[in-house]
Amino acid sequence: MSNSNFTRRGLLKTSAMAGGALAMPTIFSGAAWGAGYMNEPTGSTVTLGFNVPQSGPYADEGADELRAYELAVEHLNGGGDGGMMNTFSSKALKGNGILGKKVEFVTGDTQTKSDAARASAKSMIEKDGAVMITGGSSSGVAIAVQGLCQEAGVIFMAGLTHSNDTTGKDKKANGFRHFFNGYMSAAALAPVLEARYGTDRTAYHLTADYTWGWTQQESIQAATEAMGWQTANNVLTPLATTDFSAYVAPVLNSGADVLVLNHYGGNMVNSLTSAVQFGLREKQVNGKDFEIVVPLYSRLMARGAGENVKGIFGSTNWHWSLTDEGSKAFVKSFGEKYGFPPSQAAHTVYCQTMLYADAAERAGTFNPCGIAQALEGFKFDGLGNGETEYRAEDHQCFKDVLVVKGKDNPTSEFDLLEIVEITPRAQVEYAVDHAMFAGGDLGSCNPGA
Amino acid sequence: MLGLEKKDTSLLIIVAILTMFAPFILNPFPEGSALAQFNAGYPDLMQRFVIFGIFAIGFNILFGLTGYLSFGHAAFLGIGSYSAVWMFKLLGYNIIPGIVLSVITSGLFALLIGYISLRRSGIYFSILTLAFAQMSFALAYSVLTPLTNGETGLQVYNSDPQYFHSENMPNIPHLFGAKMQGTYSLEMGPWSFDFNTGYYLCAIIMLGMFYLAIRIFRSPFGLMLKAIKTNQTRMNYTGLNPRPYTLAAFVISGMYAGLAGGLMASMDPLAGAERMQWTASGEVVLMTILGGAGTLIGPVLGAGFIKYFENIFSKINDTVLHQWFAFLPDGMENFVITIIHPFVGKGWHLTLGLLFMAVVIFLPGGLVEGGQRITAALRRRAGRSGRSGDDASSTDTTPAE
Amino acid sequence: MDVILLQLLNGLDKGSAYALIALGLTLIFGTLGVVNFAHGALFMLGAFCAVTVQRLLSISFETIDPDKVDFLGNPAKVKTPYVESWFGPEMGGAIVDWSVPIAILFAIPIMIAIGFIMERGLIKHFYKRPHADQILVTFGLAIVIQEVIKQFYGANPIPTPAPDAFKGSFDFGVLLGFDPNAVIYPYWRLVYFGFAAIVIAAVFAFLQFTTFGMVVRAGMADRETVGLLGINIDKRFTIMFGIAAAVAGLAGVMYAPINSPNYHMGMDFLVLSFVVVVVGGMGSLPGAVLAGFMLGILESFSSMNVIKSIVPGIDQIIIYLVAIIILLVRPRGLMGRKGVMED
Amino acid sequence: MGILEIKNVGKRFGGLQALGDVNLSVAENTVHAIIGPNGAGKSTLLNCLVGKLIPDTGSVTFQGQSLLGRKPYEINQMGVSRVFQTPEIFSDLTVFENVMIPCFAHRDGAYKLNGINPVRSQNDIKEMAEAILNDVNMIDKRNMVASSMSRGDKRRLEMAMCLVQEPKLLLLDEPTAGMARADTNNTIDLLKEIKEKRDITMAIIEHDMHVVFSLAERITVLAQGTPLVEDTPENIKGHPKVREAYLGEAQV
Repeated sequence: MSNSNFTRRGLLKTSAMAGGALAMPTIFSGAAWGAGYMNEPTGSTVTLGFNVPQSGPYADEGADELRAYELAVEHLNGGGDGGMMNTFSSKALKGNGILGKKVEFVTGDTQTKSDAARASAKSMIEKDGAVMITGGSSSGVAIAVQGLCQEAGVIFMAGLTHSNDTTGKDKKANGFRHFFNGYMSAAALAPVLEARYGTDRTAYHLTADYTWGWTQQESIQAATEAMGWQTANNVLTPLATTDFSAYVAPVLNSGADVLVLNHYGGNMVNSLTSAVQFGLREKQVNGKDFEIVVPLYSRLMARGAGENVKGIFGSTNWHWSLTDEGSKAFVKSFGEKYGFPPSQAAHTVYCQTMLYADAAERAGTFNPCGIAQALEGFKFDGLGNGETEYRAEDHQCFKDVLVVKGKDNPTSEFDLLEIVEITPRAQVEYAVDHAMFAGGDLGSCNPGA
Repeated sequence: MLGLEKKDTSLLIIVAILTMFAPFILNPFPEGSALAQFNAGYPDLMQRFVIFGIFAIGFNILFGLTGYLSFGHAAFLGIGSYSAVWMFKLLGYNIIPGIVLSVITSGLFALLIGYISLRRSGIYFSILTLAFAQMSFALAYSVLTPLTNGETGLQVYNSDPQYFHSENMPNIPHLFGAKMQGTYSLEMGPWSFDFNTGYYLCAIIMLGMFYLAIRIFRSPFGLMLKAIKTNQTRMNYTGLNPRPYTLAAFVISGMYAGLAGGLMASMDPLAGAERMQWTASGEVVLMTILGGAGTLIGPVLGAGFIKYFENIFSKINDTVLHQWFAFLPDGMENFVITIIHPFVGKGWHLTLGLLFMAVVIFLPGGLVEGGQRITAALRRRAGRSGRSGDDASSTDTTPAE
Repeated sequence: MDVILLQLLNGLDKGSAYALIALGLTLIFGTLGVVNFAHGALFMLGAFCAVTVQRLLSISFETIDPDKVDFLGNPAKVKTPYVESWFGPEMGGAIVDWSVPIAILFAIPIMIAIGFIMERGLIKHFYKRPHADQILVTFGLAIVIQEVIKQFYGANPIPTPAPDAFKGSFDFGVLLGFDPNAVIYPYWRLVYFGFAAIVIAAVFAFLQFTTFGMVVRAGMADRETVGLLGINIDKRFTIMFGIAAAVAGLAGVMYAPINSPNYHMGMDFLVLSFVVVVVGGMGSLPGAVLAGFMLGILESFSSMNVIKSIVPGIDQIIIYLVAIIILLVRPRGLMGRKGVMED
Repeated sequence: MGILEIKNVGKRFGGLQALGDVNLSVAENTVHAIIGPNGAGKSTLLNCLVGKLIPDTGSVTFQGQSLLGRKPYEINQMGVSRVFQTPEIFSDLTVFENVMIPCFAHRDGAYKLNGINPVRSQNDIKEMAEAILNDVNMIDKRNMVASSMSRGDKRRLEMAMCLVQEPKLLLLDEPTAGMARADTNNTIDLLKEIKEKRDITMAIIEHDMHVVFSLAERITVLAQGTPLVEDTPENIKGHPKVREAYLGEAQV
């Protein structure tokens, strides 16, 4: 397919229909369209599109992502202290922009709605000439925008998206995910839970009734059952639920001694608060202390739950208290600029920006196909997660996963989680054709022109 | 012309000119200039303007004429989108079957929901429609996932049958081979104008729908609807049963919404459940009231106004502000930016809320009334009574209740 | 049986929130004839009264503690709330701990004032305007209030715990002869239910037994006649708006420990509270309360696993389904009066 | 056998017997007035005729067909029009549009949606509307918005809207209530004129004895939900029972 489906600023664009229908006097200049790719930067700058939720329940996460993006752009353009550019194992980036072009960016508001997110991404591609779109704070939006980028022929560097589907059923050749996923969370958590709570446990699942919730629940159920746990029940809770008491109340009676909350964001805060209010954690069932598990932690959101997170296990992609060189460098430059430590969302989008820039440098082009080639199978280190690999087959990053626990004695408002274990990459890896990820088709990269 | 009165004809012609030249009108600022941020002439937003225009025109046929305030019209938009995407999945990417089916299914749903809801009036009717729409949304998001693909949104996968898809046809929505995303870009010095196939298709359909709306407004049927709005008792004692009229209006406006939904899916083949949420229904209510309920052009203006804010204001970030005010001394620059900052970018909702209030406080008839006041003022200044610019006042400006 | 009892408690608790919001909304509908889309925002403001009081009480001074380091490795600043330095750590800690109940005292005057300002500044100009205009202007106001809160407090939920004394839950089961832990219910939610009952009773008593209330009730029935009698009904309606705002605000303050407040919680409740009011019947205060509790209880029962396994997803739609059925069976909701908001 | 036959009609509202046992016959082409003190059940009776209320007992027939259980618009289609105490008109529309609506109803019936051809091209309707506006002397006000007119004009308009349907029976519910004397006289003249020009039966509920005795050919006196007497105006004037019921109210 070799036709422009989207506008490409600064280039001559044609399409059969429009060309025929509108016999306008043409005053064009520029290269022939077949030569390039979508939004090929022709001037001295290159534009990246940062598409994050700025309104709605995830606005604070979006704001933190934007901070990280701005920091990344600053570092790429040679400003600041360079952050993780100094610790990154690939040394292609020189602090002079990308491929010598100064990095500029545009921002948009996804509103955490697929429609709005796609509208915003389209405006970045069509109006602002963005060559890469990145961001997002939920899987539905990430999958929607990833699909759009595939059609449009630009690279999508996913932000915070944890659903198995993003690099499973809905994977796309132009899309890349640095963040971990539901399967990895489960695989990392299970051994820790086994060590702490034993193998003779019965779990009760509350699951957000939408795609992410289902994949998360499926993953964690499979992982815990593999080590001998029983599953008492899995109750789907409507997305719009604000008061989870009706779902939490029957838990104690069910014979279960572990409650797994497959919720994220506001749902997680509210369901966890309800569970703690009901005093579940002080109870004993089957002669064992009742426990609560939150498979995916977000530190920003966990603040909303206050003291309720204390002692509760979960997993996270990254945490600022990590002490490797990369994390330290990132926390330092982020903290000095903004006065507080970055969130995992900020970390993943910073990494994604760096990875994109580095891939462009190594490929010597912004062409999505060149970048995809450079990223596929790319092994790197120094970005805070240890040795990491972008798997070529599904564009998922494989790296260590952090198992964390709500801290009992936090020293500051940011100090909510403590790292319990760094689960090595080998333990969370899965085959490309694993049942939970099957059904997708990466397709081939689309340069859009 | 076309069976329209003179003033309606001129209104239609003005709207036609505006939509046909929209790529120029919406891109007044040269590429790369500071004000280019305010350009709205890119394909996606132009498509949205006309698609939401259709949605609002249809909503106005119900609300503006009969006064029945439906709070669930987004359900028809969503149903239209789902129908269209299913056609893409099953038959192929030609948009005709999708659009046709979207109008039919939304019409059927409107018939069912309307038949039940119209048994009540006033706020009871509003809540019934709201309840139906919220149920559709909740189910589409969760239980009906096999049909709607839930949170992710319904989309076409490579594994879908697409029985009529052939190799030489594009793999994106198209009309007999003409791709909806196809864009022809015209560079004129520093300016750049985009001519998008999908936009022109939507624009032509919107003009047709606008024409149909004028015909409905001016028809005996339209007169009956207005009569229902002012006095149902008299309707009854005039031997007229209001129910078939309101039901017809409900179904027509539901079909308009379905058409808008089908077009949305045709421009961008993904249908998400949020399209059916009450906020989406509320949005079209706001568009109509903001523009001027019961007027012909008002809803289109309202739709443009809200979509412009959503897409343009939300993208103004601090970096952009710094570019604009770079000419000011540093202290001043930061001060000005601190003042503006809460109202743009992530604060675009705030500006929108303030504008809602301002419009409804100062312009009770909506934006159309603003237009009327401006033309009246201009005319007074010019000191002559001309026929030109009479487009807004030609319509029925009675505020809706 | 124990499960049913548990969900009944849940329903009463949910219902008290619905009933309180719907009560305020109906007061405004009934007395002023205004569709107030900003009512959810008032509820949210109430919850943020609790947040604000908590923040005010925890205003701290910073001292540098050389033994500790912050996340950047610099010497850490340790915050000490002023109240702790004034009253000693124990007393001060207790004051911060009790910030939600303290907030109630602040919320009443603040919310009444907000109600007055809203009514005098904005709403009174819309009495004669079409309902559509009222919806637009109050919706605009709701967005503005919400965004202002977001500018100050951010988008994430803010924990506002109940006092320690109310932590944990009460075991009803033991009292009734069930196994321990079979029917437990958190103390604070019981407090909420009791509180709601008191507020509802107070509003009804106020309308029933005071001259003011009588005039307002007469005004609700027939505004023009009361106006003709030479009673300054407008002024009383302003006060009524203040009371409605206070009821919404109180519902919000007390709700803060149940769910951490965030800036959009008002919108989450808005649609639901409209459904409650309409199901109860426009202009009927007892109807609003009845519908609030009824829908709360039905919602709780529908989320029982037994019922969900028979009809999947029923808990997502139960409220709307019930609303449709009730409105079809009873044209004006449970206890609606004829001719209110029917055109 | 009259055009309208009311037999043994009774209606209760809770504990209140609004109508006892009403028997009434309205002869074709007459003006029949129903009078009575407040609370006598006049309006209830009227509402039972037009389908707004359904009587508990008895029957109402119009030209031999039962009216019970029919909707107001169905009864109107049978040829019964009603003028209200406060004029019920389409106040947001112009006078001309107000009249056009019953013209459409008359031509097309209740269920036809009246197509999409513009209103202005419907010449037969326009002629019909213009004719009736000429009849009631309102043709010069045709483009006024109905709500901006005087009460008398609104009444006239309402009457025009009823007449254009060429009803067989016209029910008038206190057509001069709240009117100034001059307007009242105009209305009386208008009604007389109508009666002369058309074959029409009128049933008038009225308080104002001046109106009643100027128009009515027969009068029924209703008291406490039951007809007291029915007779010609001359006989009614002197009837002792009526004087008693009205307590001197009917001093005409």
